Amino acid sequence: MNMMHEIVKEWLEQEKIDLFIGYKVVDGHPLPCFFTRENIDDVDNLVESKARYPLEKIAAKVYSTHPEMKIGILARDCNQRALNVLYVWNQLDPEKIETVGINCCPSPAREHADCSYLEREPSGPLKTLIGIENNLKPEQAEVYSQEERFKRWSYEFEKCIKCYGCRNICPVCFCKECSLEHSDLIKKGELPVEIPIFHLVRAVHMAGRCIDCGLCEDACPANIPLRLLYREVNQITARLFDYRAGTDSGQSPFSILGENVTLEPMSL
Amino acid sequence: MTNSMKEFEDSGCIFVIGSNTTETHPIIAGRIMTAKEKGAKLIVADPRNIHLAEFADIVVHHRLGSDVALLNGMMHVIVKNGWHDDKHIEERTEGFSDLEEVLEDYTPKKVEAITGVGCVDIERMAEMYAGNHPAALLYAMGITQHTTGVDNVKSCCNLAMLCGNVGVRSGGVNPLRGQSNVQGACDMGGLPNVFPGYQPVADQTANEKFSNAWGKALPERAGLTLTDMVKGMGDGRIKALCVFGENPKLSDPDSGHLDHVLKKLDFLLVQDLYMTETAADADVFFAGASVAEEDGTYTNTERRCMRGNKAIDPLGKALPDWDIICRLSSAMGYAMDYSCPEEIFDEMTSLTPSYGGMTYERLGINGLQWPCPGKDHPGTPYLHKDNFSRGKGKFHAVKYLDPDEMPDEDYPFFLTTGRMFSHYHTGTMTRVSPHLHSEQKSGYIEVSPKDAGDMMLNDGENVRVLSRRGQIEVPVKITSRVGEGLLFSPFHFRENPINRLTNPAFDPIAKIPEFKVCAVKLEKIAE
Amino acid sequence: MSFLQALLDFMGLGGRLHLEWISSAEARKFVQVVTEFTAKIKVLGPNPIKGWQGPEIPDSLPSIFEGRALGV
Amino acid sequence: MDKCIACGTCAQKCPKKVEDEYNEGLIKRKAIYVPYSQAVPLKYTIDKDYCIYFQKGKCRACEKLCPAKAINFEEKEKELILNVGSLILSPGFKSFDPSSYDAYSYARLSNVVTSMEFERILSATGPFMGHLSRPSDRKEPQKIAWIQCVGSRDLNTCNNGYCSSVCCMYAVKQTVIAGEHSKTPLDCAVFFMDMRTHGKDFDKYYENAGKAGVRFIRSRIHTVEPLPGSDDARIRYVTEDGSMEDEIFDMVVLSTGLEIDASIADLSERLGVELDKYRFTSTDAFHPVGTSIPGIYACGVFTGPKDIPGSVMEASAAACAASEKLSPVRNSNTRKFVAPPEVDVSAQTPRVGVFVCNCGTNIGGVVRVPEVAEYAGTLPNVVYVEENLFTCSQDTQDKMTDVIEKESLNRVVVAACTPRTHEALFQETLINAGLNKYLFEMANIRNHDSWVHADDPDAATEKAKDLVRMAVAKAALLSPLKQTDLSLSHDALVVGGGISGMTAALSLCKQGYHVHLVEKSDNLGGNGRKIYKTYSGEEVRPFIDALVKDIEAENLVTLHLGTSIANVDGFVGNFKTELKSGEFSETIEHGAVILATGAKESRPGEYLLGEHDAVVTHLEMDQLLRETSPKLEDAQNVVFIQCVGSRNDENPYCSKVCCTHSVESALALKRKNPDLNVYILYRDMRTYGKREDLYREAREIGVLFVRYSKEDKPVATADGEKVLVEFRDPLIDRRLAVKADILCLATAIISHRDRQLAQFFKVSMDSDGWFLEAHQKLRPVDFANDGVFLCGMAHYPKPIEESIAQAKAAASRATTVLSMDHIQVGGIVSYIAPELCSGCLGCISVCPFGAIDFDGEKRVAVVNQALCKGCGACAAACPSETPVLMGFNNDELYAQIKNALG
Repeated sequence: MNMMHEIVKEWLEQEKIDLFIGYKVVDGHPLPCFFTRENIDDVDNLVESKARYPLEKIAAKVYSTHPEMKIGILARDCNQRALNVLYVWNQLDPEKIETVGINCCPSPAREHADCSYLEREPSGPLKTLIGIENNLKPEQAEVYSQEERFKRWSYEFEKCIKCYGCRNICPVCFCKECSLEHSDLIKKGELPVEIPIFHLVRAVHMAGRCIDCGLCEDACPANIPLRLLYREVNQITARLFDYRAGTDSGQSPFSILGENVTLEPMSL
Repeated sequence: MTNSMKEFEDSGCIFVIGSNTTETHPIIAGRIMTAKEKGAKLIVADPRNIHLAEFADIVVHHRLGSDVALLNGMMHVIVKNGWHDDKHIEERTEGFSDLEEVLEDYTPKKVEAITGVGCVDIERMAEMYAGNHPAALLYAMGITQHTTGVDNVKSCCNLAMLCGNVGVRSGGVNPLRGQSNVQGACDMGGLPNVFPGYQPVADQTANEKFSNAWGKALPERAGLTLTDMVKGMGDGRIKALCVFGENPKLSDPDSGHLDHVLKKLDFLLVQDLYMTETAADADVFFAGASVAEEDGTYTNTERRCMRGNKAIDPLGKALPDWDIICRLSSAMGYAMDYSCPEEIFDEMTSLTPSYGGMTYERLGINGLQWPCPGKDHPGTPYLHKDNFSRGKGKFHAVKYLDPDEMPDEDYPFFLTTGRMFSHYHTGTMTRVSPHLHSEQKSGYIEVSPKDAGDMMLNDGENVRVLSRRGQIEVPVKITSRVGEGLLFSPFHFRENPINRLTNPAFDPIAKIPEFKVCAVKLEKIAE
Repeated sequence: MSFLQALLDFMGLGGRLHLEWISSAEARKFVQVVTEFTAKIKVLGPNPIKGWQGPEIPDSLPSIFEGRALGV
Repeated sequence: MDKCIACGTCAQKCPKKVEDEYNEGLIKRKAIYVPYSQAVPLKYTIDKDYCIYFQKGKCRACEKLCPAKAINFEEKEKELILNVGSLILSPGFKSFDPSSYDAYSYARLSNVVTSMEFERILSATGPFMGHLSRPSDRKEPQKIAWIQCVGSRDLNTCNNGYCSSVCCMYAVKQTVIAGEHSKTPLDCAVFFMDMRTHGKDFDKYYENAGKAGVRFIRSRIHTVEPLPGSDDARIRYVTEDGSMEDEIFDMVVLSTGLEIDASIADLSERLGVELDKYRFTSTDAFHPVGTSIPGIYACGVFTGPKDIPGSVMEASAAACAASEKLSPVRNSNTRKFVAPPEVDVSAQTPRVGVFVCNCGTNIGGVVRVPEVAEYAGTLPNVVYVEENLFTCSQDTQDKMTDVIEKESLNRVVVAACTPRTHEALFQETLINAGLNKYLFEMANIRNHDSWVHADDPDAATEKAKDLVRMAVAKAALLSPLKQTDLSLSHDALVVGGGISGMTAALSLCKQGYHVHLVEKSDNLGGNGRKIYKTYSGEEVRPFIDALVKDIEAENLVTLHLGTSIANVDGFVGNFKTELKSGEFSETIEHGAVILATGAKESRPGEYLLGEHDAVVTHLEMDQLLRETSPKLEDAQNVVFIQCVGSRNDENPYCSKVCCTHSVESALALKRKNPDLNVYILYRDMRTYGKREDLYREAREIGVLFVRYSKEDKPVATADGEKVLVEFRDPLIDRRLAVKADILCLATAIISHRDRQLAQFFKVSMDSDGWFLEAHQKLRPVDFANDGVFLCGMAHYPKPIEESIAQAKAAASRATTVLSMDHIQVGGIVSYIAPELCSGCLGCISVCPFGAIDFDGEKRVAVVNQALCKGCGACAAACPSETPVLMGFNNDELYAQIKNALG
C-alpha cells in the first residue's frame, strides 16, 4: 500500500470525502474509476498511471446532481488548472473538492516538465508543406504570411469530421447548450464543417477557459493542431487581459463588461 | 478487410473506390489523412465529389455502375506499360492470361466512353496505383450494391493481385464494413450457406461437426438470402419472419413492394431497441438490449474480435439478444441454456478454427484479429501473407455490364443512395439522439447547381422524385457534390423513404440489390 | 473584439474585422471609418473563405516509400 | 392646423425668404415654415411679419398648392383662459447680443460668431449640415479662437455683473467637438480669465481638452480686428508673463453669456414676481424655485444662470413645489383608457401589414415610396400594404386600427422614422386594434435612409427596400409578449437626514406619502449644522432648526435615527429594506428610495492642518465666525488657500462651493475688521452665477486675490503661534510671504464612498465616489435602476440652494413611482430557460441592473422581470446563447441579418 492509498483511505474513512475519482487498471488499461467508502479495499487498485482523463469533468457531473457530495480527485497540474476554471464558472465548489496532486505536465504553474505523454510524432512531409505542424509554438506559426496561414489552417479544418471529440473531452466545456450545435451559427449536415467558423467559434469560447491540457488534440481523429490554436487564444487573452485561465483566480475577462456599467449614453 | 486499419498509415498509395470514407468510416479516413501527410498518394474514384476527394491526388467521378470498366481500364494501362508485378503473378496467382485477354478490349478510349473518366486520368490512376507500392484498395457499398457487385469485387481483387498488393502489409483489398459487427455476423454464419467461420453447410465434415456439437441434424442445403426471402414471402412459401435489429421497411429496395409482402405473412416477429417502422407491423415485438446493456463480442471490419462490456443492466423489460434467442429457441423446443455470452463464445471458438485461439481473457481490451487458430497465435493483421486460402489467387476475367436500369427519356436522372455522417442506417438509433437529429433533421436529395438551375429549384424546396417503383417528396439540397444528371439521397429518413424508388434487381451470386443505381425523374411541386 | 482580431490574424484573416463606437453625432467619423475600412478590404482582396476550394495538393512531394520505379 | 400634413409643398413654393432665426440667421427660411426640425406639432405656420399676402395683400400661393387645404389666412390669435392651481415660469434665456461690442467686430466680420451661432454650425441640422465651415466663404477653418465672458462678468459695456456659469464648459466642449468635425488638426485657442468648469466631471473634460492640444490662454481680450484683404481676424493679447502676442484666426467665437429677455421682465412685472437687478428671480437660498408670489414658481436660467442638469433639476423641483399644494386633487381630472381584448395570434400564420410613410417630403422627397410599397407586397407573409403621407397622423392611426381588424393583420410593420419617438404611438394603435403591442416592427427609412442619402434617390430606394425586407422578416417571427401588473408600496424611504434628505422627505409628505427617514447619526441636519450662512447671506442654523421641527411634527414621517441599512431586497415599487439600529432591526417596505447621504469635508495632511492651531478648515472658520471668536478679533493677517485636496490627482474634481465660501468668509472678516489683511490664494476663482457679485465686492473692499498653479503651490511653515505662508504672485512675478494669524484651507468635499449602499440599491458610483445618475444631463436625479433617486452632495458637491432644488426634484421623481396604482413588468426582458442554463454566473456578473439571481437549488440563473431593462448584456455574455431577449431573440435577429444580406 503506497502513500496515496493511505491518504485516500483515510479521507474516505474520516468522511473528508465521499468519493474519490482516480484510475484503475482494467484489462491492462488504466481507466477512470470511482472509489468509495463502501468499497474501500478497492482503493488498493488505485493507480497514478500515465492516463489522462478530464476527471474534474466527471466530478462536475457528479456535483450537478449531488451538490452535497465531497469529492476527491487525482490531479495533475492540468487537472488542477481545469478545477480552478470550473470553480470560476461555478461548476464546482472548491469547498467540496480535495485533490491528491501528482506531477506531470509542463504548466505555467510549475516549472518542471516531465510529462512525456504529449510528445507528438513529427508531422509528415505533406503536412509540413500544406498544413500546420502540431509541434509548433504560436510564435513559430506566425512566420507564415496571412495567405499562407489561411491556407494552412483551412487545410487543417478541412480534415475535421465533426465528431465533437475536442468538445466532449474538454474539461472546461460544460454548457448545456453548445454554440457549436447552433444551426444559426454553424451550418449543419455537411462535411467539411463550415471553414473556419466551426473551429473559430470553439476557439472564441475557449478564451479565458482553455487550460492547455491538450486533450482535445489527443482526441482529434483528424490530427488537427487544436492545441496550437488554443495556445494562441491563451496568449491573446494573456496579452489583452493579463488573464491566464486556470492559474489566475477571478472571473474570466470575457464575462465582465467593466466596473461601472451604465448603458445610458454618457454625455461629456 | 485483408489488412488492418493502422497499416494504411504506411501505404504508398491508397485507392478509395465507392466509399464516402470521411462520412461513413471517419476513423479510417483519419488513417488515410495521416498516410497522405506522411507521403502516400490518394486516388478517389466516386460518382460524387465526396469530402475525401478534396485531399486526393487524383479524383475521378465515374458514371454510376461503371466500376468494372474503370478498373479494367486501369489494368489495361498497367499491363500495357508492364507496370504489373510479374513475380507475384507468377508465384502466387493463376488465370492471368484469361484476364489479359479481356483487358485487351478495355482501352482508355473505350473506358472513357463508358465511365466518363478521361483517358489521361485513367492512365494517371494506373500509374499512381502501380507505382507507389504498397497500394491499399478500399471500397464499400459503392462497389457491392450493384447487380454486378460480385464482378466489381473481383475486379478490385484483380487489380490488387496484378500489382502484387495482396499478402503485403499496408496493401490489400479492403471492403469497409458498414456496421460495427457485420463482419462478426458473417463470421458467425449469418449467411444462408455457411456455418461460423465460413464452413459451408453443404460440406459434409462441417455439417457433421456442427450437427454433433448442437445435437441436431442440420440442413445441408443453403438457406434463402434476403432477396429470396422477399420473393418467398411474396409467393406464400414463407409464412413467418423474424427480424432482429433490422428495419427493412426503410432499408430494402422497392420498399413499397416489401410493405406489400410483409402484409402477407401470418406472423412477424421483430426484435429491436426502438419501435421501428417494421416493428410497427409486427405481431410480436421483443425489446432488445443496447450496446451498453449487454456483454458479448464484436468483430469489426479489420477482423478484430473485441469484447463489449455491459455498463448497466437492461432498462425496462429489455433483454440481451442472446438471452432472447435462447428463450425463444427453448420455447420452440430446442433447449438453449447458456448462462452467459462467454459460454457461447467458448463453444463457438471450439467449432470455428479461425477463432480457435481466442478466449475472453485473451481478447482483453484490444481484441484479436482472426485467423487466430491457436492459444499462442497472436492474430493476423493482414491476410494471404504466404498463401491464399484457396492456394493460388485466381484472376477472374470480368467483363463490364450495364446496371439493370439506366436513365432514359422518361426517367432521365441517375439516382444513387447512401449515408451521411450524422445518421446511421434507418436512423432507428441516431434519429432519437437530439444532437445527431439537430445535425440533419430531414431527408434531402442532392441536385447539381446546373440541374437545379434548369428546373428553377431553390435550396430546401420540396420536389417529387419518381421511379418506376414509386414516388416520394423530399427537400432539394443544391450542391456541387453531385454532377449534372446525378442525384443522391440518404436513406435514413422515414419521412423521405428513398428506398421506395430503388431497384430491387440483384446480383445473381451475392443476391445484393442494386441500391446504388436507378433511374428517376424529378418534378417540381406546384404551389 | 481585439481578441477576435488577433485570432483572425493568426488564422490568416487579419485586418478583416473592425469595431468602432461611433455616436450618431459623429457622421464624419463614421464616413472616415467606413471609407478607410473599405479601402483596406479592397487592398486585402476578396474573402479567401469564399474562394476556398479545398487544399491544393502539390504533386512534387516525393514518395517516402521505396516503390518500384515506373517502367522497370 | 389639424389638416396640415406637413408635406412641405407650401414652403417649397413660398416666394418669400426670411432669415432663419433658429439657425441664428446663418441661412434663410421661407415665410411659411416649421420653426425647427424637431418641432412638435410638426405643422407649418405663416410668419405674418414677412408673408407677402399679409404684408401686401397678394400671393396666396401656399393656399393654392396645399394638397390638404390646410391654409387658413383667417386664423387669429386666440385668448384662452385656464384655471390652474399654480404656475411655473420657465421662460429660458436669450444669448447676449454682442453687436454693441464694437471692439469684437461682431457686426463687421461674418467670421466672428456667437457661441450660439457656432452651435448651429456644428449641428447636423444646422446651416452647413454639420460641416465645420465658416460663414464668409464656407472654408473649413484651421484656427479658431474663443473669447470668454462676452456679456458676462462685465459692468462696463453691458451691466451683466454675474458669471453666466456655463460658458467655460460649453467653450471647452465646442473646441473638442469642432476638433472632431475637422478633417485636419484644428488649432483651438480659448481666451479666459478664470476657467469655471465646476460641474461634475467638467474638470476632467477640461484637462483632457488641454491634453488634446486645445490652447487655454489666460488673457482678457480687448479687440478683435479685421485683417484687411481677408476674412480672417486678428487678436492681440498679453500673455501671463506679460509679453504681447499677435495671432490671426480663421474664426472667432464669442462665448456670449445668458440673459433674461426684457419681455420676461414685463411679464414678471404683470405677475408681480420680483426680479433682481439682473432680471433673475429674487428669492432666498432656501426656496430656489419659489418667487415672491406664493403659487408661482420658477426654474431654469430664470432663477439664475445654469446648465442643463441644473435646469432639469429645478424643473422637477418646481413641479414638486407646485404639486405639493395640489396633491389633494391628484387624479381628479383624468380619463381612463379601456383597451379592447387582445386577439390570440399564437395559432395564426403571420399576416403582416406594411405601412410605408412618406413623412411629407422627408422620405417621399428622396425614396420612391410607391416602389417600396409595391416591393413590400411581394415579401413573404405580407398581406396588406399601404402608403401614407404621414403614417403617424391621427387619421392614419384610426384607419390603421380599422385595417388591422378588417384584414386580420397579426403583425404590423411601419416603414417611417425612428422607433425612439414613434414606436409607442404605433404600439398604442395596435392595442386599440386588439393586438399585442409587441407584434410591431419599424423600419427607419427616414433617419437611416432618406436623410442620409438625400442626394442618391436610387440607392435610398434600394436601401428602403432592404430595411423593409429586414423588418418584415423579423415581424413574421415576433411573438406577443406579456406585461403583468404588480402592486406596489406607496411609502418612500429617504436615506440621509441632512438638508437634502429632510427637504425631500417633507416634500413627499406634503404630497401625501408616508416616508421613512433614515439617519445614520443621532441627530438631523448633517453638514448644514456647521455652515454659517448661505452665499446670499441667510443664516443656515435657524433654517435647519425649522426643518427638523417640521419633520418631527409631521405624522407621515417615521424617523429612524442612529439607524443604518443592513440589507435591501426587491425592486421598484416593492423594495424590502432591513434597517438596523444597534441590536434592533426591522424590515420596511417601500416603493421608492431617495439617496441623500451627503458628503464630508476632507482633512488632508497639508499646510499644517491638524498640526497647528492657526490652521482651520472652512467649517471651522464658520464656527469662529458664528461664535465671533476672539481669535478673529486679534488677527492681522488671514490667508485662505483654495483647492486643498481638490483638483489634484487624488480628487480630480472641483468641490464647487469653496471659492464662494472663502470669498464669503473673507467679506465677513473684512466687514468686521476693515484693517484686516485677507489673502485668497486660488487657482481659478469659481464664483459662478450671481456669486460673482461677492467676488467683485471682495476685491473692491480690498481682499487680495493671488493666483497659484498646481505645480507651484503655496508653502506653509509654523512660525510660533502664526503660520508663515509663502507663495508666488504671478502678476509681479515675485515670491511673497505672509505671517498669517489664521490660515483657512478650502479643503475638498469628498464622498463617503458607501459601496455597500450602492450595491444594496444596485446603483453605480463614479471613480470619485459620487453616485452615478442615469444621465448626467437629462436625468440628473434618477438612477439607471428604477425607483431609486438621488439628491444633495451624494451626487456631487453643491451649495444649499442647489441641494434643496435637487431634493425637491428627487421627491418629484419619486412621486412618479409612488403615485402609480401598479407597475408593469415584463415585455422586452431577458428570459433564461432553466434547462439550458449551465449556471456559470457569467450573466449575473455582466447584468448592470442586478436583475439576475442565482437559484442555488436548481443551479441556474433566473431573471427578475421587474429589474430587467432588456439591455441584452446577458445574452451577449452567455457562452451558450441561453438568455433570450424577448422581442430581440436570435431567430428574429438572424432573420434580419439574413435578409439584410440579400
